[in-house]
Amino acid sequence: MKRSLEITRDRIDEAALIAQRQLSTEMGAVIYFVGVVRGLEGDVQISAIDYEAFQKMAEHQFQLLFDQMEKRWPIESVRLMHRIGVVKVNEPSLWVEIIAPHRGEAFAACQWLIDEMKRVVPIWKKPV
Amino acid sequence: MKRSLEITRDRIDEAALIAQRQLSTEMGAVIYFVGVVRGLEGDVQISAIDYEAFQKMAEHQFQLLFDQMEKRWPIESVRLMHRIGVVKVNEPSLWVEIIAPHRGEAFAACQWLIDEMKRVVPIWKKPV
Amino acid sequence: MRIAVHFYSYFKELTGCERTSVELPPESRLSDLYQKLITQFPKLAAMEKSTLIAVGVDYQTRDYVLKPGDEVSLFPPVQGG
Amino acid sequence: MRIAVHFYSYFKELTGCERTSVELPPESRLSDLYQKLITQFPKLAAMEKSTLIAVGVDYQTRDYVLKPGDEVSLFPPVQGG
Repeated sequence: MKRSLEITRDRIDEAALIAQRQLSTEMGAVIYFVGVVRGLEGDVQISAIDYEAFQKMAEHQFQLLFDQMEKRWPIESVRLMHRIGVVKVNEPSLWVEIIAPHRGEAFAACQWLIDEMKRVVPIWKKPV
Repeated sequence: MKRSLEITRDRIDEAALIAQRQLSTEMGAVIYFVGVVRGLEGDVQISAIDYEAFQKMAEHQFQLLFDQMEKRWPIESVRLMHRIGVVKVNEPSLWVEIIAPHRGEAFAACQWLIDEMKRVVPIWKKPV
Repeated sequence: MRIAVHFYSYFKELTGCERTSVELPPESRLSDLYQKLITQFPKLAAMEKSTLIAVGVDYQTRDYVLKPGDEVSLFPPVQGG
Repeated sequence: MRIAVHFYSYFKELTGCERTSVELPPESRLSDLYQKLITQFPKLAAMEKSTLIAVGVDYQTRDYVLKPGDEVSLFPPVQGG
């Protein structure tokens, strides 16, 4: 399984990421999940979220999740980008791409990865 | 719910479609499904798939599915593009975008839409 | 009344026909039309269980009562995506 | 042995501290360290149930036996995405 992981202060350039996509001829399904900062945190209007990461551990925990994904589903490639620092409302904070032979495993793996990320990857948010 | 539907002989330009994305500040989840033509149809190596549609009915059936989606989930926008004619191996034949407040409904609606499409939308494929 | 019939996908090859029309008495049902089509295109019979039938742009069951002007489409299971 | 401790997210505000270190006898467990930290930073106590603890880059349970050089991190539930 090919892996690409970036926890970064840079903006997520979806078009550039898609332009770099590589998939073998046996792959039939590509899924993207884009997590976007919402303008309401609970009842409170916010303008941005300031993301903090324990970066070394976050990277390690993502790799552990990728290890499990690889055992569980026939995924050809996973690419994940998570922004840290201030991300404005309406901007993507998370971008995930899963490439698999069929959509069933692609959807299952993508949802699982995000659920698990929210459980174990040390990233926190502070509304701004 | 905003809708955009295109059943077309044109190539799917993902970057252009993403550049046109509009989402309100309450939206937190964007999902893309890209269906790509695989090089094997059963056991047989193929070079492309020739898609045929009963176009008027296909458009109507997609709209009926969008009607149901709208009743069932708080989706802000759905955009769908399906190619017809010859689509080469490794090229996208289907592109779906779902925008919703949270990922749960976005994933559920996207999977449901594709499952239902494969049940009711009159499009057929012929390996080339 | 004369009912227009369209075939899609490999039903075109099976019947050797894209479009035909069938003369039916008033109040005929889709099942009556289907029986006539099977007589005319016997290879359709083998596909009976999986054949989908639409009138205009909507699916209809075999007990649908045909009206003058209806356009009927017959096709195999769909495979979009 | 002296064990380095890092706080993340609002635990930094709760403790008023990003990084500290705690002197512990050999063979001490994470639970021993945690008790010392609560004495030093009483506001941590209210968060006990939801506090996550890592040694290095891996989560550990409270019965983990500390070794010299271990770097311990304490933080609230994670919220990526």
